[in-house]
Amino acid sequence: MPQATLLQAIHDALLEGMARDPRVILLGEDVGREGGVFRMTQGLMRRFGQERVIDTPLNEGGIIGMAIGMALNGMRPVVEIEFADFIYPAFDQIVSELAKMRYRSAGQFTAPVVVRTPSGGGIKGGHYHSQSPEAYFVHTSGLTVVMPSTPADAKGLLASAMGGEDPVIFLEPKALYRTVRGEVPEGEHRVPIGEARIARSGDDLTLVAWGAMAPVAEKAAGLAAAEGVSVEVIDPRTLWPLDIGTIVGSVNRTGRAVILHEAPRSCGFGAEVAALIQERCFLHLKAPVYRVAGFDTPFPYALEKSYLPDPRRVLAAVRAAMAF
Amino acid sequence: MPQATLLQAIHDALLEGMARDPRVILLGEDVGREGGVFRMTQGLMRRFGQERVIDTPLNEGGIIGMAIGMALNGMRPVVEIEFADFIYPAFDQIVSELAKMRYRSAGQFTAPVVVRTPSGGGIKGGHYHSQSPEAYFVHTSGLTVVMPSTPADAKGLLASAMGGEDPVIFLEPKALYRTVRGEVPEGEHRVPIGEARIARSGDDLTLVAWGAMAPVAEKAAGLAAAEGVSVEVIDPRTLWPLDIGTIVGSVNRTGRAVILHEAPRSCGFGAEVAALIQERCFLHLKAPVYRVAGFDTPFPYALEKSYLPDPRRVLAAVRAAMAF
Amino acid sequence: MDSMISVIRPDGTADPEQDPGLPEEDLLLLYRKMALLRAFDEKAIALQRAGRIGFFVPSAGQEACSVGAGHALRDGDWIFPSYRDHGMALMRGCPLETLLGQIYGNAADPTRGRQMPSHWCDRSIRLVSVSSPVATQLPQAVGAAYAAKLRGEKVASIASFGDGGTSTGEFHAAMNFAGVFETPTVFFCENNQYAISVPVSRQTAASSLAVKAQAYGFRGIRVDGNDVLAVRKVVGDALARARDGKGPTLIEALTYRIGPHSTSDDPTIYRSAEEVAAWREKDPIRRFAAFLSGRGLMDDASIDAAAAEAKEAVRKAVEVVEAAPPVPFESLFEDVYAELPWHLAEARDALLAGKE
Amino acid sequence: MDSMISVIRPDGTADPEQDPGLPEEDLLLLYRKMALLRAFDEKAIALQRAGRIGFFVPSAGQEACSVGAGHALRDGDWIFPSYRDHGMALMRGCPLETLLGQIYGNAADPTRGRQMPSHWCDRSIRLVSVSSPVATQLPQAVGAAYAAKLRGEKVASIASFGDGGTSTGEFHAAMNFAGVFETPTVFFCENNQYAISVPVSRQTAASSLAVKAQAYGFRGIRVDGNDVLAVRKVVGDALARARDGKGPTLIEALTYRIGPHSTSDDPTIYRSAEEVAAWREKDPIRRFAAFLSGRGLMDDASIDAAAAEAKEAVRKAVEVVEAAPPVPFESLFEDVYAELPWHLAEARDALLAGKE
Ligand SMILES: Cc1ncc(C[n+]2csc(CCOP(=O)(O)OP(=O)(O)O)c2C)c(N)n1
Ligand SMILES: Cc1ncc(C[n+]2csc(CCOP(=O)(O)OP(=O)(O)O)c2C)c(N)n1
Ligand SMILES: [Mg+2]
Ligand SMILES: [Mg+2]
Repeated sequence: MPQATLLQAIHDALLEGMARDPRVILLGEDVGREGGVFRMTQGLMRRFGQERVIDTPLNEGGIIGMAIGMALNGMRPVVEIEFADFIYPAFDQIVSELAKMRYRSAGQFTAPVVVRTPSGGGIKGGHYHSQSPEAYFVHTSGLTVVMPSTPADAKGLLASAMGGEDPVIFLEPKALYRTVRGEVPEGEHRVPIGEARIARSGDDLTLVAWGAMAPVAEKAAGLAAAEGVSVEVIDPRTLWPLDIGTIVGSVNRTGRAVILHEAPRSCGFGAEVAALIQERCFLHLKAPVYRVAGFDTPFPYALEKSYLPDPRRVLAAVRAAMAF
Repeated sequence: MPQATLLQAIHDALLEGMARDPRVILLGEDVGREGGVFRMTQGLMRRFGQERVIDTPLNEGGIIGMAIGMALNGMRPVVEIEFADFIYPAFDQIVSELAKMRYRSAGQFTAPVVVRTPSGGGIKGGHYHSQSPEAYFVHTSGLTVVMPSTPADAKGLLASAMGGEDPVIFLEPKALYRTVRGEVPEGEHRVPIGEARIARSGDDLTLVAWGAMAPVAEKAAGLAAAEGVSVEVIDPRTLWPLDIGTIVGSVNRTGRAVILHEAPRSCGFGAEVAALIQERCFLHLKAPVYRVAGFDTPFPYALEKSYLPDPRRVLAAVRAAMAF
Repeated sequence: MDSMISVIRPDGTADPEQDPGLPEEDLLLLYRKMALLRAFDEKAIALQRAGRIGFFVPSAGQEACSVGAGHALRDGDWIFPSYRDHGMALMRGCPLETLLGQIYGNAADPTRGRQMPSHWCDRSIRLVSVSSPVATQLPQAVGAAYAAKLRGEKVASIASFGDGGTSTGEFHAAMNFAGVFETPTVFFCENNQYAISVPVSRQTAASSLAVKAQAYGFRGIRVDGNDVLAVRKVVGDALARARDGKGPTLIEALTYRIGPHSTSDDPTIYRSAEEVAAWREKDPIRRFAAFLSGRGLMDDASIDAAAAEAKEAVRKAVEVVEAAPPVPFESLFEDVYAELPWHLAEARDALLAGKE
Repeated sequence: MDSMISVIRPDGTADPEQDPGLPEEDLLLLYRKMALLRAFDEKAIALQRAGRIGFFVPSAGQEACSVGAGHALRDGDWIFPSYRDHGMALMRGCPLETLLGQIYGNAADPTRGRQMPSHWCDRSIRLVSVSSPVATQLPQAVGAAYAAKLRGEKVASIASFGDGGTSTGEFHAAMNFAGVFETPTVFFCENNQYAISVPVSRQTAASSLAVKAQAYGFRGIRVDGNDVLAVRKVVGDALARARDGKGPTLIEALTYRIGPHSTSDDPTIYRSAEEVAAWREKDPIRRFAAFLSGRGLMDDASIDAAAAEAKEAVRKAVEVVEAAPPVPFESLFEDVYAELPWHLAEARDALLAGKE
C-alpha cells in the first residue's frame, strides 16, 4: 500500500468520490481556483469543472444552506469551511436545518451533506484558526461527527460519509495534515462510521483521544510504558454516535480511564465520555475518570504550547489515575 | 414581601435597572411597541422612550453585534432574543466576539452585555420554540451562564448580571413564566452570580436540576420522600462558573447523585456536572451519577410530554441509584 | 422599481397590458382555491380557539399571493415556503388532509406530529418542510435550483418569505449566491407590512424591498399582492425566465395580514383599527370576485356556493383527521438518523420499560 | 453610483472640485505615514520570512485607504478596523511599538500575545480589537455609534472591511441597522479586488459595491482608493455628515493588494503577473509623491529621506520590541472574566504544579 499524508488521503477521497459519483459537488471559499488554503482541493476544479468545484462568496451560512438545497435535490455536496473557527456563521443552518431536516419531515426530505473543516491547534493560529468545536455538534441531535487521525481512516471515513444518508460534520486535525504519514489503501476504501480504533493495546488504563490528540496519546502511552504502565489508546474516530462498546469493554478490563482532547474542558466531549464511562463501568473503576483538555480560555497565540495538552500533561493524569 | 410570577420578577428587574442606570438599554425584536411576545417588556418603551427600548429589525446577529458595540462605548445593553431557538444566527457574534473581547484585547475592551432569552419546553412549541441551548454556552469560554427557577432568583440574578462586568447568557425557563409565584424582595435585590441554591435538604441522594426542571426535581423529591428516600435538590442557578463546592459537599454526604435537565442528554451540561462529581467525589459515591434528560432528538411537538423529563422518570433514576 | 404592477383596475376590469390571459377554468380555479384557503384559515382559528389544535398561522388577506404564485408553478419546480404559504400547497394539489393532519399532529400527519402547526411539507409536490427560523429556506432554494441547472433540467425554485425576512443574513446570502451563480430562483417576498409588531418602516430604510435586488445584480419587481392576476403574471414571468436560464428575480408583493401574526398574537397592540379596516377594503378575494362578476364568470349565487363548498370540504377533512389516533410513542426516536443508533434505541427501551 | 471620485489627476495635479484643500503640513504628514506604513510592512514580511514572527497581513498598495481615512478621523471617533488597517492606527498615533509588540506577541504586546499577528487594538485611540472572522466588527460599529448618538456626542464610528466582507451576514445586518437607526457610521470598504483568491466578480453580481447602499436607504460612494486625497475627502465628508446627524454612508474604495493576502498566501496561483504589474503602476505612494513634487513640496531627495527615516523608525522599534521577554505563563488564564473564577485558578495551579 502506498504511503500518504493525511492531506493526501483526504484529497484522494474527494477526487475518487467525485470521479465515482457525478452527484458529488464541492463548494467553499477558495476551494476552486486556489485549491483551498491548505491545497486540499488542488487540481479538482481543473478536472471536474467550476460547476462541480465551486468558489463561493464569503458567507458560510450561504454555503451550508446552498449545500442543503443541493442535497434535497439529489446531489451529494461536500462543503469546505475554511477553518472550523468560521463555522459559526453557519451554525443556524447546521443546528436548525441540517440536523433537523429528516426528523421534521419524517424522512420526506433528507440532507446528506458532508461538512469538512480543518480543526484544532498546532499551527500558531491563535483564537480564530485553532478551535475544536466538536462538542457543539455532538450535542446537536441528528448530526454525525467524525474526526480521523490517520491517513487511512481519513480516506475511509470520508468515503463513508460521502456515501451515507446522514449529514456529517467531518473535522480534520489540521496539525496532522502534513505531519503524519501512513499506508492508505488505493481505490475505494471505506471505514465504517461508528467504530472506534484501538490505536495501542494495554491492560492498566484506557486513554481515549481523537484528532491531533491521538498521536499525543500514543506518545504518552510510550512514556507510561517506560514506567511500567500499560496504556490502551482508543481513537473513537466517529465521535458521535460513539462506539461506546469498545470503550466500555476496555475500561471494564483496565479499570482506569483518562480522556484527552484539545477543546476547552468544560462541557467538552470529554465530559460526555467520562459521564458514560462512570455510568457503565462504575463497579470496575479503580480511579475517577480524568480529563486532560484545553483550558477554559479562548485559544491563545503566544502560549499555544502551554495551552495544548502534551504527553507530559497526559502522563501526569495517567500517574494520578494509577496512584489513586 | 410581595408575591410575583417569574415574568413579573424579571420585568421588575428590567424596569428598576433602567430607572437606576441610564446606561441600560433594551433591544430586540418586538420588545418595544408590543412589549415582547411574552409581554416581558410591556410599558418600558412608553416609560423610557424608543431610544432606550429598541425594536430592531429581524437579525439576531445584528442585535448582539450592535449590543456589543454599545457596551464597548459605555452602555449596558440587555438583549432579548425572542426564543432561545433563534439565538443561533447570533452564534458567531456570541462565540467569536462577545466571549472573547476581554481576552483578546487583554482587558482594553469589554462587552458587558446581558442576553436574555426564553428557553426550554412546556408550551407545545415544537422544535423551534422549546430548545435548551445552555451546553453550547457553558462550553464557550468567557461566558457566564445563568438560569433562575424562582421569581426572587430571577430578579436578583438579572440585577447582578446587569451590574456585572462580564457578558451573561440569561436563560429564562418560559414554562415557569406564569406558573410559578414566589416572594420577591422589593427594590434593589441581588443574588450573587456563582452561588447555588439548595432547594430542598436531604441525606440520601443529591439531585441537581435547573430552570423548569428545578420544580420537577422538587416534585420527584416529594415522591421519593414518600418511599422513604431523602433527596437533596440543588439548583445551581448560575450554570457557569458552577458552584461546585455546594454540589460536592452535598454528594460527599449523600453518596449518590442524579442530574436532571431538559436539553438533549449527550454532551449536555449534565455530562459536565456528572464528570465533575465523579472526579471529586469518587470515594464517596455509592452508585454511578445518573442523568435524566431530554432525548437526543430534535424537540418534538406531539410527543412533548414524553420528551420532557417528568417526576416519574426522575424517580426511576433515584430508585436505580438507591438500589445500585 | 418602487412602482407597482397591478392587473385588476379599480373599475374591476383587467389592464390588458399586464393581464396574464388565463383561460376561464383557471380563473375559476384561482377563485375556488382562494375561497378554500380562507375557509381553511377560519376553521383552523376556530379549532385553535376551541382548544382542539394548539396553534395556527393564518394567511387571511394574503390569499392572492400564495394562490397566484402557486398557480404559476409547474411540475418539477421546487417550493421553499414560509409558514404562511399553505395557499401554494393547496394550489399544487396537496390534500387538505395533509395540511390538517399536520396541524393536529396526530397519525393523520405524514410528518408524525414532529412540528408545530403550520410547518407542513409534501415531498410529492416538492414543497419543502417549513421551518420556524425566518428565511433559512432561502439559500436552500438557491442550492436546489443550482442542482437542477447543473443537471440541465428546465425547472425553477421559489422561496417565499416576509418583509421581516429581508433583514436576515440568510436573505443576503441567498440573494447574493443566486446573483453570482445565476440560479433559476424566484424570491417571493410577501410584504404584509409587519414582522409581528414591527412595521416595515422600522425593518429597513430602503425605499422598497424590491430595490434590494440591485445589491445583487438582478431584477427586483413590485407587484400588487392583493391582485391575484398580477401576482400570477409577475411570478409566472419570473419563473419562465428562471427556467429559461435568465437568472433569478426578487418579487415584492405588497399585501396585508388581516388577522393576527399567529393565534398567539394580539395585533390590536400595534395596529390601528382604521388601518386594518382600510386594508379589509382591499380584500383580495372580494376584489377578484368583482373582476369575475364583471367578466360574467360569477354571480352572487356562485360566490356563495364557492364559499359553502369550501367550508364543506374543510369540515369533511376535519372529520377525517380528527378520527386519527395519536402518533405512536416510538416514533419519537425515529428519523433522527437514517438508522436508529444504539443510544436512541437504549433511550427508547429504557423509557418503554419505565412506562410499564 | 458606479462612477468614481478622484482628486489627483493623471497629470499629477489636483481636481479643484474635489480637492480637500489640506494644509501643507498635513499633506506631508500623509506622505510620511504612507511611507512608514510601507516600511513597516516590508520589515514585517522580512521578519516573517526570517522566522522571527509567525504571520503577517500586509497592506502594500492600499496605503492611501487606511492613511487617508485615518487622517479624516477625530478624537472621540471609534475605529472598527479589519486586519489590513494598521495605517489607521499609525495615523491616529498608535506607537509603532504597540503594533510591533502585537506581531511579536511578547511582553511588549499590550494584549499579551493573545492573538495572531495583525490583530491589534489600542483603547487610547478607540481602535477596537481586530478579529479574524470577517466583518463581525460592522454591527459593533453601529452599536458604538448609536451609544454616542444617544448621549448627544458629536462623534462617529468607522468600520473598515474588504470586498469579501460585503457578502457576510454581518454586513447586511450592520448596514440595515445603520439605515434604520440613522447611526453616525461610515462603512469603509476597501475593494482590493480579491477575497484571498476569489475575485470580486465572483463575490457579487452587483454593478459595484457602493450600489449596495441603496438596499439600506442611504448613500453609497465610490472613490479611487489609490488616491489618498480622494479618500481623505470622501471619508472626511462622510464622517462630518455622520457627526452632524445626517446618517451613515457606504464608501467603496477601489484599490489593489499588491502583495499576498497574508504571509501564508501565494497569489501567483490566482492572479496574473500582468494584472499585478498594471496595478503597481498605480502605486498610491508614488502617485502622491508625484503630486507633492508637482506642488513643489517634495523632491527626489526628500522622498528618499522620508523612506530612509521610515525604515530607521521601524528598525529602532523592532530593536526595542525584540528585547522584550515572553509573556508570562500565568497570563494564559487572565482576562477570561473580570475576576479569575475557581475553575481557571485550579487549572492554573495544576499546570504550575505539573511544571515543577
Ligand atoms: C430567526 C428568527 N428570529 C425570530 C423569529 C420569531 N419570529 C417569528 S415570525 C417573525 C416575524 C416575521 O415577519 P415577516 O418575515 O415579515 O413574515 P410574516 O410573519 O409577516 O409573514 C419573528 C420575528 C423567528 N421565527 N426566526
Ligand atoms: C467568517 C470568515 N470566513 C472565512 C474567513 C477566512 N478568510 C480570511 S480573510 C478572507 C478574505 C477576506 O477578503 P476581503 O473581505 O476582500 O478582505 P481582504 O483580505 O481582501 O482585505 C477569508 C475568506 C474568515 N476570516 N472569516
Ligand atoms: Mg411580514
Ligand atoms: Mg479583498
